[in-house]
Amino acid sequence: MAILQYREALRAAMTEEMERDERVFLMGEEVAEYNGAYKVSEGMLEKFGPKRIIDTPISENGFCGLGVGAAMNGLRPIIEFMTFNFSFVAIDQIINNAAKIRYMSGGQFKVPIVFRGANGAAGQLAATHNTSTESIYSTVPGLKVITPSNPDDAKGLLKSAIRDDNPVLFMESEVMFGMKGEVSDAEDYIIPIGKARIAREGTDVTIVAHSKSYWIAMKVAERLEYEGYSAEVIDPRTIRPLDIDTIVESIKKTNRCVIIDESNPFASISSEMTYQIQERAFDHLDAPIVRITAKDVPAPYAKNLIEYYMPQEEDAYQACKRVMYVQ
Amino acid sequence: MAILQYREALRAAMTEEMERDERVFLMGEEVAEYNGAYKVSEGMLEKFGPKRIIDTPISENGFCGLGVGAAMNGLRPIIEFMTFNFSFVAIDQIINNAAKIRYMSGGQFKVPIVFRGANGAAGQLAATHNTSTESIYSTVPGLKVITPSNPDDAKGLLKSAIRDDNPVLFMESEVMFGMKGEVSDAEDYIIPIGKARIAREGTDVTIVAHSKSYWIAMKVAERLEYEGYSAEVIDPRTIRPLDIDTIVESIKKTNRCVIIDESNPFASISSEMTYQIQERAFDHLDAPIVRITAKDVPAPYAKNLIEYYMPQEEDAYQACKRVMYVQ
Amino acid sequence: MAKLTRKPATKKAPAKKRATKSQADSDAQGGVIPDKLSLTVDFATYPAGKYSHTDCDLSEDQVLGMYRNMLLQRRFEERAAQMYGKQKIAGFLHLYIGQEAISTGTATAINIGQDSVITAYRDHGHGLALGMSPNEGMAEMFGKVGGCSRGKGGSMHFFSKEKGLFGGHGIVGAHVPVGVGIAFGHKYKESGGVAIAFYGDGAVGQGAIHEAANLMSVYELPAILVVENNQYAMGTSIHRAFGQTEFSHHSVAYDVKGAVVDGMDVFAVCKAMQDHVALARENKPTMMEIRTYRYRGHSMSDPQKYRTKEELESKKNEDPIIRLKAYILENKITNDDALDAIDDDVKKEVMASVEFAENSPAPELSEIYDNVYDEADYPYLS
Amino acid sequence: MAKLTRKPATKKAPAKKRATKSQADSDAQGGVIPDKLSLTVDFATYPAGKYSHTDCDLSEDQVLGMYRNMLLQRRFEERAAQMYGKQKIAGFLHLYIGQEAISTGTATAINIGQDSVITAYRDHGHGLALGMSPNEGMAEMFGKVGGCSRGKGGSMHFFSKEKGLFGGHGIVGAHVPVGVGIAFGHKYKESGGVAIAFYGDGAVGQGAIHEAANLMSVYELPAILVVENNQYAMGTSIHRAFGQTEFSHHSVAYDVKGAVVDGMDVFAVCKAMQDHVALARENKPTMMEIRTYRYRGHSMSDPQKYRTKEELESKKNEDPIIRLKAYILENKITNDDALDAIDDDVKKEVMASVEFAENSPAPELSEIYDNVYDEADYPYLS
Ligand SMILES: Cc1ncc(C[n+]2csc(CCOP(=O)(O)OP(=O)(O)O)c2C)c(N)n1
Ligand SMILES: Cc1ncc(C[n+]2csc(CCOP(=O)(O)OP(=O)(O)O)c2C)c(N)n1
Ligand SMILES: [Mg+2]
Ligand SMILES: [Mg+2]
Repeated sequence: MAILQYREALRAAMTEEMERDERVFLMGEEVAEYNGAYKVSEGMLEKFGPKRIIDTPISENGFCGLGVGAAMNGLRPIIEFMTFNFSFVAIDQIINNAAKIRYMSGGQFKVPIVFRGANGAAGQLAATHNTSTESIYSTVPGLKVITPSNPDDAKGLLKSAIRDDNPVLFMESEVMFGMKGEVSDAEDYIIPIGKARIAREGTDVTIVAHSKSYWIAMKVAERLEYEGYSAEVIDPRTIRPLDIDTIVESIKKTNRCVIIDESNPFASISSEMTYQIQERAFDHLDAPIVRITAKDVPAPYAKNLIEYYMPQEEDAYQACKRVMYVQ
Repeated sequence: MAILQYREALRAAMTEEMERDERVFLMGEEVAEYNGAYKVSEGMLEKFGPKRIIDTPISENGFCGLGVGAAMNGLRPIIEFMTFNFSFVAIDQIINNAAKIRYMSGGQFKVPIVFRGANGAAGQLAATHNTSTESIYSTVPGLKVITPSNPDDAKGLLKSAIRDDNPVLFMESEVMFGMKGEVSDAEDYIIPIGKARIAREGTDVTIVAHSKSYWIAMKVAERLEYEGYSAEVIDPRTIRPLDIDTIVESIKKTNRCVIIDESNPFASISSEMTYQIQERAFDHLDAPIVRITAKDVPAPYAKNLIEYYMPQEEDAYQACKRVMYVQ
Repeated sequence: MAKLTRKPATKKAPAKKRATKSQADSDAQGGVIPDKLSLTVDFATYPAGKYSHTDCDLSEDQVLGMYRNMLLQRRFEERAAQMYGKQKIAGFLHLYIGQEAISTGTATAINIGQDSVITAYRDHGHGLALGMSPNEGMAEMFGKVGGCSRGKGGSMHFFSKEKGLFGGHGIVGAHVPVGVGIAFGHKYKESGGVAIAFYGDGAVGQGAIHEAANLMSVYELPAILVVENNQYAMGTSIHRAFGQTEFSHHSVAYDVKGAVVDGMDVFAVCKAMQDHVALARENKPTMMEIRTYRYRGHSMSDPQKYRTKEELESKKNEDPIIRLKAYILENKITNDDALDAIDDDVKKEVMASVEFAENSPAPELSEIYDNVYDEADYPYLS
Repeated sequence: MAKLTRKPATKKAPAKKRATKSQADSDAQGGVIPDKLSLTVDFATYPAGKYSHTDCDLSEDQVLGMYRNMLLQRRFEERAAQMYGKQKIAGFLHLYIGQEAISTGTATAINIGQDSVITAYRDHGHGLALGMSPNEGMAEMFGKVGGCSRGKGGSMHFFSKEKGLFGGHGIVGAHVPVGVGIAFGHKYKESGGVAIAFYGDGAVGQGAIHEAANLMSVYELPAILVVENNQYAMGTSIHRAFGQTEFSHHSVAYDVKGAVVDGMDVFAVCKAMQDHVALARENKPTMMEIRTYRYRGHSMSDPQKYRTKEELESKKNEDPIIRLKAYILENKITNDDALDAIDDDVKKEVMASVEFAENSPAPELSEIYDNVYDEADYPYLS
């Protein structure tokens, strides 16, 4: 096991896949000469040259469309969004072209493309720069959506995403780029898309949390353990397709569920999980499912407000106790 | 009570509000000289002149942004999307500008603007022209989302939307434009935003359905009545804010709920309703909530496929019987 | 796939040979603002009647082939309109009638199979010109499995991987960056291919076009952006939609060459395409305006109040098929009877396509889940 | 609100007086393609050193006011950078240092209160130039309720309804259509106001700019689109991002007048703005490139490897504040001591703003729900 930063794990995944397959290239703002706005692609220009590590103008709609065309024409683009906040100017290319061209062409053209970059809140950046976009993208059939919470998943899942023959949205985190963790050094380390990870086994309550909310879940589980309660923590890792089986199996054991998700709540991942859980485990639920999310407002700038905006560990902890009826 | 087509009701609402307030104008593709792609604005150019009924180039991002700026500068734009399918090229203006500028400016600038047009599936138009966008937009704090299912609601709610001081997305239906119905001829007919309508009272099962799914719900309710079951049909009318109280009250009575929604299912309105219902009426639910939605795929062209794609009346009917355990 | 060698796709400083050159061209970086700044640009023009088939290196057989092809598009669409009336075809149906010289002129100038074409929803003409069979086309519009897109796409979504037709696209302007990406693929793979992206005058209003044009210029891609200027976007004339209606002039904003072409003369189109494809093969991207006219309404439900009958009639005099017919007869390439025989043959082919479409089965309902994802076992929600 | 009378906002056929004129300008509708087509356009230029304060109708007091204003922006941002280091300010902080002649030159040329300005996230300079108090600005960056946006917006979102600053916007390019909409509002209301939308060179890559420019041209709006060309978008030089780096030439694509201005000379900017504001007041929209340079990194975390120290140093010789100082002394408008006194005064004002920001309270947590919707009782989810 090597200890890598999250950004290093991403870089390793891209590097390995680019070495393996000449059709893979990386394109985005500042990915080449600047070494990446968040240094994810540091050194890759030097290694692969300007044909394959490509800086763009600030034209997300244009270069996402370019990526789709290149993918239709036999290449395997990795398109970096400086952050997913900026994907809204290109969302039409993702929803209407990347996701639908295979279908509309009766299967003639596949679109193997990865759109990746930081997603979710990242501190005092105010309303336009703190968006969790997974609720929006995961509603679209034809796309896959991945949200790794740690370096190991980042590496194994990004390699899978690059090899996948479908358009994949790979959502990282500005706040986690510097986070270190063990990363498998298996020769060709692949984690399958669509499989959740049981991060911690438990019997009293199931906490489901993806991306950086996962770390809140782990803290809550520790606090609960200290008090003698056993929480099972599940990181779905892939949002679409969602590994509902693993979640439901867990709830059949714990009979309770708390979801932590830093998206705005309405029609979000937590809403969807709730539908699917109650659909399959209705008789196993001993309490309503409780979600702890970002507040139902745009992200504010002020330090105290943006901290308050985020899902609170304390709220998640209280929610667990509430669903266990020990409060 | 006058009998009006849905499109006529919309036109009447716009006309009345434009007569009432000179700051209101209508802008969009083909709204003026062509009289509207779907004839919603027929005759309005003649009545109000080219200063207030304004044709645009095909530049949704541009003219939505223009609308936001005009609203910030004291006007009250109605921006027509030929259909909401085309709003994806302009979604950044809606999500990042219309919805957030009031917040980011600390309340200095309000953005009273209505984005309106046809939403949802409309037959054999294939994947890009059949999108239900309400799941995507309703996740965004700062926006309101309205989906009237009939001419009366169309009129009363559009008048409210135009008077509202927030950005409102007003989602109509290509398929319903020609539908006739009774429309109140009260002097200044206003339906408040955020209030559901109990379309039909019942005791055995609650069916929630908005926009044209509402009409499926009514048919299902009739079939059930014929068999001696009493379904309560609720049309939420407004999706954001959602009148969850009315829905929960109904479920407290019926203890069962079926949701019909022609959106793709993942992280949709039906997901959100389910979360909120189980949150507030957990102990009242005698069966899992069941949703009947569009298939989890892009919309196909072929007649048989697109018919199959849509939420099926038969499935909704069976779902009602299933949650009543009479099957 | 061709062996991939590493050549820069991005460009360093002003490596590019410039298409426009301003008179007091100062280096923006560190440059002093000149006292006078003006710009002179020449645009290539391809007027009607200027080029003969020999100017385009075409044999007489090829000319007759072009005539047949244009006629095939015309008859195919006339029949499609009829089938729409009979409700065999549904949704939107946008006819290309009047614009056939563009598709045929282009298909004649490129290497089908190697090169790529992408266009908007008004796509039947390009499909048939590239060699898609009327059977596949008609069956697609009938929503049958024999259709080019297995009935999933309909009239707006003709695709043929084999012929290099990358669609048929419904969101105005959005396919143009995709076209530039196809060109990127050609350059990256060193396939020798070029990509041509067609779009309507209305699409010029979309930001996607601007971004695509700049990207193709910056990356020096083997691409041609072609606006088929038929004067109207639905009911909006170009004069009500654009500040700059001379679309060739838009090329100035990307420093690529611009051209304007008479789209009613198939030889003008063919010559223009030959010239610009040659440039594209040297990674010199260009923009082209082809002036044309659509004789039918925007789609089947268009009352067409935005233009006068006189305008329409006067345009019909320029009909590209009638023009080519006159050219053939004038140049004695063949005689009237032979041309009539071609028409009969084409009509038969089109009738056969209707029969083919009728007989082709509708997709199985289970096919609704096919071709969403690559894997057969994707866990769809239900 | 001014009385609303009905004047067409859309335009009929070619009503507009054209800014560009091609030599063989054929009527696209029904026109014959000419044998030769070329275009010649002149762009207005505003070189450094060409205009004196009297050319701009400015009094000596006004010149000193401009000097003070530019210095205020400089000192304010120097202090902000320091406060960022002390973690009093967080998030992104983009300094305007080097570009102050643009904000000040503009503010001097417009009617503050009547006219409107909108810009990107590099917005402190425009805020202070329009008369926003340093207190409000500093407190905003501190995230305090005394901030211009009550601490909700931060550095990137300075807004002042009173001063006509419509923000401070973070999505590159997206505020430009909004700016055109503000101009639309002015015309509709017949307020006599004009709207000026500033954006960076990097924003030229966004389709939003293209759509906005065309709309302002078609509707003949009182708008000026101004690219503040500081040569870089983060680490990307204009030469790597654009086919056409002469941004004034982009105006050809919209048939509006284009100009290029030296942004290191506040009088060149002021004169250019005066001229173009006058055009805007007659509903003649224009596009302007102002060449400038940013002395600091893109934001606080920028290692700046994309430019050499020599380039940066050479640019510092053009410092707009030093230039204005030299002008003042040369023209004996005042003496060195008086200028030093201004600097001292400015420094004090900035220090006071830090104190104000420190002492201003953080928002109550309940304020998180304020100003999302108009109504106080919106039913938020929890
Ligand atoms: C983004 C978007 N906006 C609006 C539409 C609706 N629409 C379809 S075709 C069309 C007119 C396009 O005109 P033009 O580009 O000139 O092509 P033509 O129909 O003349 O071939 C419009 C507005 C659309 N499909 N996509
Ligand atoms: C749509 C979008 N894409 C990317 C970004 C990230 N970003 C912020 S500033 C910037 C560079 C902009 O450069 P320029 O327009 O030249 O303005 P300058 O910073 O030089 O003032 C980028 C890429 C963004 N904010 N919005
Ligand atoms: Mg057209
Ligand atoms: Mg810049």
